[in-house]
Amino acid sequence: MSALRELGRRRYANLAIAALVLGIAAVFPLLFDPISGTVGDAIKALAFVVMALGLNVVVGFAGLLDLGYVAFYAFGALTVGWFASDHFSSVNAEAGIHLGVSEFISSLPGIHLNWLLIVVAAVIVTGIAGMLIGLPTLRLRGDYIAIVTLAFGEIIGRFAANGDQVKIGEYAFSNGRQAISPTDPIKLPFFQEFDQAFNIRPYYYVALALCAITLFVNFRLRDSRLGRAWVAIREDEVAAASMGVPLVKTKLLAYGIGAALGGIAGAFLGAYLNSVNGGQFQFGFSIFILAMVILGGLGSIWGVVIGAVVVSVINYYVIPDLLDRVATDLDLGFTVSQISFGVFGFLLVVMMVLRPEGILPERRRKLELSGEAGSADDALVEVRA
Amino acid sequence: MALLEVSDIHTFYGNIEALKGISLEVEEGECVTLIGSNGAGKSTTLRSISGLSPPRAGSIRFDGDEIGATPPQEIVGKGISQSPEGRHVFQRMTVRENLELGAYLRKDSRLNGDMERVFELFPRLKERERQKAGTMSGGEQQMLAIGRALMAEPKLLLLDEPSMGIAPILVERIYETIAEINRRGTTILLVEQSATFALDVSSRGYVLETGTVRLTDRSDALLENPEVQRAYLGA
Amino acid sequence: MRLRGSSAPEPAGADPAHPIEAREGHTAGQPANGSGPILAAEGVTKAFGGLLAVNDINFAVPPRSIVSLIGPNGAGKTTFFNMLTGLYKPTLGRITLLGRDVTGQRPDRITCMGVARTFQNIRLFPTMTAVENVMVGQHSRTKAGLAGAIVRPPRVRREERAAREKARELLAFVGLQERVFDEVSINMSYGDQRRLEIARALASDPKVLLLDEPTAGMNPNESARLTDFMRRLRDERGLAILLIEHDMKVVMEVSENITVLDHGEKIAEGLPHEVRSDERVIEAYLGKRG
Amino acid sequence: MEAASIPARAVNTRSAGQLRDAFSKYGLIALLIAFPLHYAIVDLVERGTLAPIANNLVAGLSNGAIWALVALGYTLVYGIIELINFAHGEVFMIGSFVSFGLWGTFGLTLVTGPLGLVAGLLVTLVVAMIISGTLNVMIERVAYRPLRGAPKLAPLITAVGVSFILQNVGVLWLGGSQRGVPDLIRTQDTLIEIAGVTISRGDVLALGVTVPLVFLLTAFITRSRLGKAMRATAQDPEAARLMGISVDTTISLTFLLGGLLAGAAGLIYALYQTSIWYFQGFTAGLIAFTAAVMGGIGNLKGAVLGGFIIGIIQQISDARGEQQGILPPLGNQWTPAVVFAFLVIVMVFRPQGLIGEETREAG
Repeated sequence: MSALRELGRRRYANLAIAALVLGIAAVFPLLFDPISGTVGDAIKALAFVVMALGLNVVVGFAGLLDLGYVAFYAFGALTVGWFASDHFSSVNAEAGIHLGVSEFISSLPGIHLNWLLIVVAAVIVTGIAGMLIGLPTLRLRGDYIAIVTLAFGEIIGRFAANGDQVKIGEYAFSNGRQAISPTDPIKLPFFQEFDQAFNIRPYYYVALALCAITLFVNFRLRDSRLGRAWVAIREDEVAAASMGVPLVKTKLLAYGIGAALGGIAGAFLGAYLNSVNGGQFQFGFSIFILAMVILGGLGSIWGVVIGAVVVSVINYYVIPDLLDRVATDLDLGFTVSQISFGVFGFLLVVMMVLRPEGILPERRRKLELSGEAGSADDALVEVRA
Repeated sequence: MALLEVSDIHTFYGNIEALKGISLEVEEGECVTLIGSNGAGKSTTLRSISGLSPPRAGSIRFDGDEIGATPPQEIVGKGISQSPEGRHVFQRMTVRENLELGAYLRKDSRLNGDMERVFELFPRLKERERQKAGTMSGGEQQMLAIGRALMAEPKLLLLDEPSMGIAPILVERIYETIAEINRRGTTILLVEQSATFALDVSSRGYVLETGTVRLTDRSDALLENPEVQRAYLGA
Repeated sequence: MRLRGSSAPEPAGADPAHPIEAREGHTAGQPANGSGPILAAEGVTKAFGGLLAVNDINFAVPPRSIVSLIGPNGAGKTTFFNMLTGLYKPTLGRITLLGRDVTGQRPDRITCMGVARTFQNIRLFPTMTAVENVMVGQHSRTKAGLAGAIVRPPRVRREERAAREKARELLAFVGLQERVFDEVSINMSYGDQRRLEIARALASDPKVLLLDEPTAGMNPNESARLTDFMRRLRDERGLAILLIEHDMKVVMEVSENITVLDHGEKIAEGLPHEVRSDERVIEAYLGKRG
Repeated sequence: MEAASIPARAVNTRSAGQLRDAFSKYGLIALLIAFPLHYAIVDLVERGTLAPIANNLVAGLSNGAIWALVALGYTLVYGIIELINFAHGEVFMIGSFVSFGLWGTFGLTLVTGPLGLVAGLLVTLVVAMIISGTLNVMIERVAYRPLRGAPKLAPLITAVGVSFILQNVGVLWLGGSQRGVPDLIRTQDTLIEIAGVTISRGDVLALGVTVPLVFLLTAFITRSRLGKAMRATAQDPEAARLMGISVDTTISLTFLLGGLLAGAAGLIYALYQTSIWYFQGFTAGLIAFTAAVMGGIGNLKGAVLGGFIIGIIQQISDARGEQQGILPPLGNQWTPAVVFAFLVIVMVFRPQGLIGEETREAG
């Protein structure tokens, strides 16, 4: 039973790595000022880790290229906008609806739910949205799936951006390009309400906890019956169906989970950023997250974490602090920040052409992308077509 | 020296060895047949010669040149053209366009004459000159595939299963024409599953089995050889 | 059409001239009870555009039997297979499994109901290990869903462990060495890949096993071993096997009944020696002597 | 392309299949007709004239001419290597930018005389086409060719990457916002007016450049030796190699042609819209891709037809900013959503497009 032992070893290795990584991450904010910008960037980076791991389930595990992932960020953030602000200010005769929020917020109009309830709502909203988008899409060829998800992402982005014109009765879908603001801060049971004015570390630890949970879910899914079914579909859809794997249901689950994780991260960012701006949900953001997945290594969980951290560091530190200074010093007449998406695009191209398996490749992908896997299948067709 | 000398080639699909050391020769002006059951490596041998599936080891010499690693589009220029298995005519192009593409690499001006020659061999194609290839029957498409290969003015013509999926009456017609092409001086290497016709028109044959040459002999001898029948229908 | 031989268990009173009426009694919904066919096709036809790839085929697989489908290249055998397993939807006709109409059902549903297959060109999941491949084969026989995968309660752990053990048993059953169990399938030898594919198909506990040219690329020795193995599957596991095969030695040795297709039509059917001496079959294979 | 492998779409889904078949045949066409028809009825009922919708249609055709040129590039490339050349929209954008730059260099202004203007524009057209064409060929070399054997999603991802790189080249070139272009040909000036329906100089320009180019392209592809090689490669790459056709050269040629057309479209767009910006390629790319899919990707006629249809839809959506009839108010902030909604509908219900049967049959 060497295989089982091997599996056991791998599991302990993963646990050890996880403990080490989380331990370092837990100490990180203590090295900075409680309201340091660096910690603020790190908080966003952690939310991106959650999103990248969610997208990784769809693209990396199930092999479905989703170019409209921003839609789930949008839904998650909008859930906060709807249920944790004065957006629906006239509900309950302008007295508002309140559930598990602080005393002060309880006095405000609009719907105000505790953040944990909002996370649950976001999971439900995005999970359903993911499946609704997925259902008509999944019969299509891979590249068509990419374009249709992109189209959905753009449609939802448009709705968010022009949401002030979309009204049911007197309630608008969003505030359009005027942000829904302020949104309620996070409040957890047994904790004080989080106050960003003095200390953002609590947000950091919530984000870290979300990451830990997401990592756990990712690992569990990867090593499960469902995870195997995803790999099977990714590698040979016809064979997978012939082995009894229901294609649509299995793909939908991948979509739903990816969407839900995107929604959770969106709900977190919506609360942390204190506002939900309808204009921010653009295609570029989908690519930003995709770049993390590709850079780290499609399907590789630790790789994607690294990818998300690296891309965040590039976005929040390398480009604004290093490259922009270089550009100014060289008097180039522009800043690299202006072309940050070009930088991510460049990363995508370079990685796909030079090292398609990513920084920390997953064992399977390495085989697939090296062209060894799959070639036999096509070739044997020729022997006796 | 033979026109085509294949010596000990090993060809792989992925890590599956489809040819395990095939050697054969075709003399100028000959018509040679490769027979064998499904999966014996007949088509792969042709694909190796035409460059579509280059061998990983061994050598292929044509007209004195080594062509084992030459890409297919250059091999055509050297004088080998192939009518592939399953015909692979350009479905949405007319018969005439298909034939013109057969002569893609030729710069000379004798195309029209050659096309007339093909029409003479296959009068059916002349009738359908402006018709889309995909709308024709399997047998007509097979004629077109052979005609198209002839348009390259090959020294060596490779024919892969010209009888596959074709009604018996047409098979006879096609084989008469193959014999005629050979009589007019084109060297032919033929792969066929239905051995009788192929051995009738060829002078020599090789029997392939799981990627190796099982036996080789004169065609008439092979036709009488009980082992050939056994290879197909079991003992 | 030729009369069937007596050794193949046939539905009582099957009249080859009226196959559809003859089978009506078994398609009315009762499960097969040992005498009716497990898998049956009635007037199955598949057209691609204007081309009739398979034309009006009647065909039955009796329980605990090995029957073969042969024919020259392009005769429509694999197309027929693809209809039986749900990859293609028949243009006309009906397919029944244990008396239930499964025509045009999704492939995973058909697998779930008891039909498993291998592929002509080996379609393993290349980066999965042998054990993992077989575990995917058990997909329809295991339950763990999304919540089970994440929470992993004892029930799921047990199921997972059992699936893994069953996978190893099956791999041993098809004759794979234990050292390749955790080998990635793309790195396995050709013969081992063929065996693994059969193990993966068996993992869904099928009632009928469809093998599409299982000996392709095998040497005579390996083919002979596979022949024995098919008999074991029938005798020890009570499986019915439908075989597409070009190696006539294998076909003639192992089949109880043979159906011959040519140009999408059934040109002969019967016992091995009958088929072998059938004029039309010889013509189809060797060509008509002019 | 591999003959005997079972296409994924052959895996049949039974439920809702018939409904989808019925819808895919007639529903899409009905939907396409219903959209302008709705506004035609509104115009007739509310204003007693069909002039507004007729004007929408005319402007839609001119817009559509631009999308048709861009869509042809998608369709050509997809036909030959089955890749959605995501960066194609940016190649079109670069065509606009090059044109704008050249007008500055040549000193073309509103007061340039007609002779100078025509000469200047013709030179611009040629240069813009050549630069866009070359750019497209280079993209293929650098970003797609190394991935020829890789899984299909790999080149699609690099295509997205290239698209972003080029967008940012655009940002560096002309900044991050809309840039006005001198209205060299006085686009809006009416040339002909019949019963309230105006045909402007811009309309004539758009169709006047597009139609001859489409005919030239068609002639090249159907008649020339290289054009035949392209079609042969698209239909059966392996058989094409057996004819002696170099697949790599043919693919380069395809990208060149697509780029040439995108360059021409870029010039028309700049003249017609009188404003350009780095992001125009992204939107135009998706619109044109929708057009290509709507017509049936891989099909030249389909791309042109799809271009005109999408042009009309887009124009109507742009022009109907207030509530009319049973449809909600649209306006240009909603136009992308409207176009994408059509994209989704086409992809889901009729991925082979309106006249897609002619392309790529199985085997």
